[in-house]
Amino acid sequence: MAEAHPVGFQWVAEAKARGAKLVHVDPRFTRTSAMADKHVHIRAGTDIALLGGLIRHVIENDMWFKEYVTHYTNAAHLVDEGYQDTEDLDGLFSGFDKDTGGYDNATWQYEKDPYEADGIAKDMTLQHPRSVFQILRRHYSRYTPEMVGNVTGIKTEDFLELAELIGKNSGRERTTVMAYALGWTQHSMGSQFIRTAAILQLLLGNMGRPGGGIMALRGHATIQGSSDIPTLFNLLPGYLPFPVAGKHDTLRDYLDDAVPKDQKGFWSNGDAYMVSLLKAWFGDDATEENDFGYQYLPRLTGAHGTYQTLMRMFDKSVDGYFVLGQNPAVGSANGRMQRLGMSNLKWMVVRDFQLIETATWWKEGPEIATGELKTEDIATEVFFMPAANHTEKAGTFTQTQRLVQWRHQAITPPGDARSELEFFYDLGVRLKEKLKDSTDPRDKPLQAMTWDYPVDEHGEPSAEAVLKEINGYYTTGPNAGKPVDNFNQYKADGSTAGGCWIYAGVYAGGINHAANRVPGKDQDEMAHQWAWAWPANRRILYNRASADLDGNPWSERKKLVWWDEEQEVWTGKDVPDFPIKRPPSTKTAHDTHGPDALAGDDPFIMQSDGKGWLFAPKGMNDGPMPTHFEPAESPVTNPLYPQQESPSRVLITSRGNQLAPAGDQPGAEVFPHVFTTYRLTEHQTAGGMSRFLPYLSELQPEMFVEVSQELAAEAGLEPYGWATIASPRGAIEAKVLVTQRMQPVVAGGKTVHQIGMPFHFGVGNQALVTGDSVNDLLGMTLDPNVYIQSAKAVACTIMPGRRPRGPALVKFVEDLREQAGITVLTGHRRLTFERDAETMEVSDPPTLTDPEPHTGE
Amino acid sequence: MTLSEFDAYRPENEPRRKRRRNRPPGKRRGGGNGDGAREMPMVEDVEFADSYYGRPIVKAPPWDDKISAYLFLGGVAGGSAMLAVGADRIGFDKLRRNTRLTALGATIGGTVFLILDLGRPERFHHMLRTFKPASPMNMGTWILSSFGMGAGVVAAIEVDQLTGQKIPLGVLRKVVYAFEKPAALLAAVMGAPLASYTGALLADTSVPTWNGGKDNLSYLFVSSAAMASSGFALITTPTSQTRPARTFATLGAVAELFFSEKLTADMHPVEAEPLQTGRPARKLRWAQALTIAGGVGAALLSRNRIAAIASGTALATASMLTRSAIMEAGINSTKDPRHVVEPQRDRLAARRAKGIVDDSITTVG
Amino acid sequence: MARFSVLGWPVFRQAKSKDKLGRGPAVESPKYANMRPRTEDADKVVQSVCPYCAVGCGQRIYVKDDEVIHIEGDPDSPISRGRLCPKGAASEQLVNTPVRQKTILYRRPYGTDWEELDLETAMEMITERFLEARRNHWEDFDEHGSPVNRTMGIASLGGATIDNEENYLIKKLFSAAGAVQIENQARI
Amino acid sequence: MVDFLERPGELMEAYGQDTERKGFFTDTSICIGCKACEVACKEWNQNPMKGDLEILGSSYDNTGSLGANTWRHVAFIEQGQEQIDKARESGARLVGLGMPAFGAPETREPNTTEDLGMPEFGSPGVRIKNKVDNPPNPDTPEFRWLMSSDVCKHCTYAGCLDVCPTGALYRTEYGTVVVQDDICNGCGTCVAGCPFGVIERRDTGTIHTKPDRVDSRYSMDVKHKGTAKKCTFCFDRMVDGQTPACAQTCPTQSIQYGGREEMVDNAKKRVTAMHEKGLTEARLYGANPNDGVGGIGSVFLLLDEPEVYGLPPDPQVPTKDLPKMYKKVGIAAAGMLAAAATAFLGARKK
Repeated sequence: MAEAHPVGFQWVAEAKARGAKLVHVDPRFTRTSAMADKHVHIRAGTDIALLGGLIRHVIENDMWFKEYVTHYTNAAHLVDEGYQDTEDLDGLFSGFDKDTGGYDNATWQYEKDPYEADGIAKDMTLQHPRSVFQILRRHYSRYTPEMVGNVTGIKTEDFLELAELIGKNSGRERTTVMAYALGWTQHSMGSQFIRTAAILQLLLGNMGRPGGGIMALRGHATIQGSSDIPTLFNLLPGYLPFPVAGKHDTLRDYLDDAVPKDQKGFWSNGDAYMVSLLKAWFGDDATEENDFGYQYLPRLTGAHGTYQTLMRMFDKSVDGYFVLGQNPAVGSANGRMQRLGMSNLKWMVVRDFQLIETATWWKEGPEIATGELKTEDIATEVFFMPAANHTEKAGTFTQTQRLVQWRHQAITPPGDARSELEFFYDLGVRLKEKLKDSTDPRDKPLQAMTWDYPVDEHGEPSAEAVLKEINGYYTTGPNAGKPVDNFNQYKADGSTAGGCWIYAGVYAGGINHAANRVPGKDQDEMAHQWAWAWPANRRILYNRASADLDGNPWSERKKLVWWDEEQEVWTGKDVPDFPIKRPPSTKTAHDTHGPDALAGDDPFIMQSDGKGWLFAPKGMNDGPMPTHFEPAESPVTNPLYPQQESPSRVLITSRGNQLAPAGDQPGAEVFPHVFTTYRLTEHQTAGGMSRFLPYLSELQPEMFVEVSQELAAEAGLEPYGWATIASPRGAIEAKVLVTQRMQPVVAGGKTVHQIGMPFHFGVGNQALVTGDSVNDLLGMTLDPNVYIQSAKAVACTIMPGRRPRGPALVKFVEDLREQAGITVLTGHRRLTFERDAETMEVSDPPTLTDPEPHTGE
Repeated sequence: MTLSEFDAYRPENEPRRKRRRNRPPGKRRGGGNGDGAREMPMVEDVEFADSYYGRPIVKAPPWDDKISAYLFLGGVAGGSAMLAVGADRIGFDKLRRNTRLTALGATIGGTVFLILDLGRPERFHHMLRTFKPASPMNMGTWILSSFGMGAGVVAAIEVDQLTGQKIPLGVLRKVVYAFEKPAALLAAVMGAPLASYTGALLADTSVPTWNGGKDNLSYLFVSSAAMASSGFALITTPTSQTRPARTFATLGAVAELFFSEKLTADMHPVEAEPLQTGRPARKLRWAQALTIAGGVGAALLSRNRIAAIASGTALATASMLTRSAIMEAGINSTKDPRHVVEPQRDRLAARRAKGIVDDSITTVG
Repeated sequence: MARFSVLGWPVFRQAKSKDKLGRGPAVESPKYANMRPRTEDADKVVQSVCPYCAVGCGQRIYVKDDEVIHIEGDPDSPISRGRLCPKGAASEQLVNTPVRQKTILYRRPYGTDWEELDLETAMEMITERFLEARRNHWEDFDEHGSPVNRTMGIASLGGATIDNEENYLIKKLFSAAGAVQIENQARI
Repeated sequence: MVDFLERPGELMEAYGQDTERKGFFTDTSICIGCKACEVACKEWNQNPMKGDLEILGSSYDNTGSLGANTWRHVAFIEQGQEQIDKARESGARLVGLGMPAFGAPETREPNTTEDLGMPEFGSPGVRIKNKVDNPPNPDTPEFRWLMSSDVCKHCTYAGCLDVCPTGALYRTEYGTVVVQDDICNGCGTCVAGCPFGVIERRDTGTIHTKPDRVDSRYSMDVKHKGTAKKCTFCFDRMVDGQTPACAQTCPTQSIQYGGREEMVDNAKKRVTAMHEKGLTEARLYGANPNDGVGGIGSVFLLLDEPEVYGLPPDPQVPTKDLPKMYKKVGIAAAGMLAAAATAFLGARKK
């Protein structure tokens, strides 16, 4: 956090000065570790084992927060009789589908009990063997301190110290917060890493309370916003799922499946959110008769994530590619494939401040040097469109705590530079103009799309007008055209339009609340009058959980929101995240649904049962509870299960994306080490915003690799000399930093050397500082829930000296692969144990079949 | 490298600096110095754990032999002015003329070198913006200026006479001639500090070898000035009029030999080291040899014009080499932090041993 | 020392003042005696937000003649309290770095170098290509006959420094055009 | 004998304004090494970058040292257990020396502001000597990574200021030492005068691009080339009551700015608190008015010997010995005159 979010770290420093303990778990000793009370060296990619061990420790040592867990989580819920655990199935849950690697979650459901108002069978003593609590306990029963040590490489005494610290620092009086960044997300099980942390925090009663929770330390100014208002294939704004062909053919199908009315919580109002969105997009063309234009929306037929799209480029089935303030030639996994993929496009538009490597790969990329691509043979047209930066346009960023902050425009963009807003507005105007007379039904959605935003004298559309549309407004009645105040005013009948329901209220009363700027020193620590947080300017989510069953704060120290007996309302320092007038004693009534069905002790109001989920009956594609599997290509054989890797991981099969053998398989010794990638304080992501800036470039001017003294001795690496690092995908060179900050760990009976490399450098001639890109070494093995690649624990080898130049580089990598006996199918076995081999064995790779990376024409 | 078949395609490893080889990590020496100074060679020979990657603690001033030349010429000018007054007194007109012209020439030359060494030469006159006793450089500039005025007046008269009063002085001629005696005296009187202040100029710094020479540098520099100025006189003036210069030269040479020994003897050994090693040491050895040769020559052989010229050249060269050696040794002494740290640690320890414990920059309360 | 005057001559001022040795007020130049912050003559100061990580630090942007002359932390922000990390502190260079590319460049198929294009031409070319790619890879139904109404010929990958309003228009436009392969940094 | 040392505060008085000496307190124990100070300083002062764009071989430090263009410099030092033990011992020895605990406040000051401030660590009123009789003995960590932001010391007796021949360097009404860029003629004497290697003449500094990109488009204006440059304590912010850029940006308040007395007080409280916790490696640098530079304006809390950070262990302002040197100058001059006179004695024209 001190490395990548230094200014956020001021609050940690302050907490520390007031006596808080800071523990940093990382494969590397970083600037954060330097500030921590304790640094725990972990083997990269084994966080579920550590967190699972902590869960076990907390349960077995009775450190869990009984009242909280019993009433605010689903601990007491009983799970279907058909449910089988990984303990029973050698690492699989019941419902595994060997063809897709996914699960049918039918057996993960709660047992029904018609006598309960919410229909769920429960055992409030938590003793029932099929209660979530007991299932959880059994699931992690083998995650003992010794086992944790064997998997993660963490010394038992370090683990116990950490466990005691966390356990004792949680309860009524105290809370523990966890913060993570890409170290948890960029794994083939990243979602489950975070789930494990969530389970632990629920057990300790740290959710919905001040000083608790899990902080996603997001790395980009509005990466939160770009999920809220998503430019992501699988989502519509406000986390409404994008319609899927076959499942969501009509609006009714969509609503019944995605946001069913018969569940508890606020998602059951999803029809209002969806219809308002359609109204915002298609305006008067969106009527009840045409399902509010639902049919105008395209449909998904599977994953269309960035890596799947890349593979489609090789089929020549993607013509045009917009790259907007992004540098996939450096920043995306398997850089070589990224660049080769782009060489198969007909055209691409790169919008950026600088001539980043994604704009120049066709003449300066590494494949030109190796001869794999020839500039004269590349058909791709490239448009470089200069972009306006944050000072040159107005608009909002949503930061890591969901705070939507408005930026005022300071100056006009120079030269041809334009904002994304202006570029896309202009593109939209041109498209509509060209299609205005079309009678082709395909063009109807574009014709219907509302696109009338006021523009200023420079042609820049008003961001505030767009924000107002995002907020939502009335379409009919006396308030027509006026902004809504909150999402409860969204209606499913077309009388409201709104682009993103969770942002409703940001423009309440016609005031841009994102621009609120009452100085922090003039308000309390919640600072509600500084910008605006979704939802409803609420700063801590699920904050009903900060009060006990009776609605009183768990403790004076930790009070946030409570039930005011006299006024009969929820009140407190934050905007209560609960139906404001619902007393804590309320019980769920039969035949209620939606928000009305929430009981007084259902703090988790977006969940279909109002409870925090220790066990996820739905929503996760790779299991209801996190389970430790080894990362792809791990040198360690999974000590916990015969199943080596996550059976649900998404594999991309291609000659350009081959994997190293794992564990003790033959050839694994060719790529014996594990590398992990990271950000440096001095740079940003793929370098587009830092390697072109003199003041930042000089601070970290060269690509480097961090190795332990032990590995340096073993591999003959010279301090500050060059080293070549190779994976089955490529080879790069870097300056060597030999440091005690890196330490080998012993896991699975093996010494594992971990190597660290920053991910900022890329090959080109335009930036002030350049270097080989570590992402060229990454494979594309994806998390099955969010399709993020595994980048934090990857197999490699390291040797002294610079890498080969020219075509020899390709041959060098090929030879290494050959030496390791790697084929396109290496590492593709879904199941690695011989249980019921006949039915379970999956030998063929899944979905995407081998597109040979074409080069050039 | 197991994959040696590809080594042919791999670029040569850049030659790594020696010091990085076979050294346990964590005890590395640093590379490079501060801003803009990274071309400086690293001090290779000393393993010195308690430093920041072996980087310099104090910085060398941006001075080179232009400043050595300034020091040298300042000495020549000062000494020459003294010889001129004496020569005038005893009626050695050629000696007077030559030393007066040398004095002005050396002043102009020295000033040019000084100006060239400035980062902003056009602001040279800012040196006279203030009168600042705490700054030897400032004092020196005042000295140089007043000396220059005196030396200028008398040299102008000499030139005027040489050219048969062709210099277009007009009505000023009278004034100038009227000031001849005071101007000559001014130059002689200011010539002494002009030659000696440079000792304080170098000593009044944090450069270890210079600061370590604070007790002797001025003495050494006047000796050197005497030697160099009389050397010039020996070169320029017929032997009939050089006797005083020979005496002056001999005195200077003897003193130079004495004080250059004393200089290092009085220093902390680590401060003296840069004078005793490398190029400065070689320069000093040459200077010593030339001083002896020139001194002996001046004392004994200088009735012969050739021998006189040779002795004079030897003495002047010796003086220049001494200045240059001290300049370079000072700059070298900043490169290795050991030259800073060890004398400081020792003096701190010495004070503590004496019971003085309240003057450390490091404290715990 | 623009113009010499005896009264302004530090030597004279030394004699007159308590600063006899010329180390303080006597040697201060008029420029320094009248020193003001270089931001003082800014035309305006704009409150903004740092574009790097997601902490969301407040920035104050000083503008003169429609140019950013300085950026510093906004002390009003309860998030950052006026502090910035090196990236945030360097963001003035993000605006003014001499290597910034401010004009449109075009690389034609098989071309070996960039060419210049004017904005109108570039936008027209992109619009046409957009429509063509959309047509080329249009799909009405999937293999089971369910409607899909989409084009697979266009993809987009955005960074995560794109404003919410911008993302909203991007998502809206692409969705209405039938393009589904719309992604951003959050996936990476 | 004449003494050329400034009387502390005399020059501030000479301004006839009621200004306070300003200071930094750089608490390296909470520095996260982010280098924001380096960048914010360069941005405000529009300093060129350094130019080499190479890894220097000193952990994460690639700017090397303070200099003409880098006025805040963050040092990175990686240390193993042995060095940490040594640092603890050397710090403890300072206590053992019976160094006076300068005016440790007798009353405990409450932790008032929302600022990071000093955590509540027992009472600073107790003298260290009593405390270390029974210090807690925290485990020595196996490894530590020291980070420290160095800056101009703004000495009470400033070597650079004293030797400056033009008056370009001067003491401001805030007690800071500033080079006037319109006066300095780049003689370089101040560079030699500084015992800390801070000030340097700006000769270089540019955007160094790759060889194939040398192009005027990429060159950056280098201001005040040829003049001596160093930290001005953001004089041009201070005159407006603003905080210097480095202190303002420092995320963890490792760099504090305020009245110099207050800074020294904070520093003393902090070191006391750390010693109470048994962290005897902590020590102050520059808080002693009796040291060789009269104490410094930018006090540091260090966790090891100063030389480990590239700081001199016993800096002395050269001016201290200047009267002695001038005496030698005088004697030498007289000697030379005497020698010249001797040379002419008896040398009459024949």
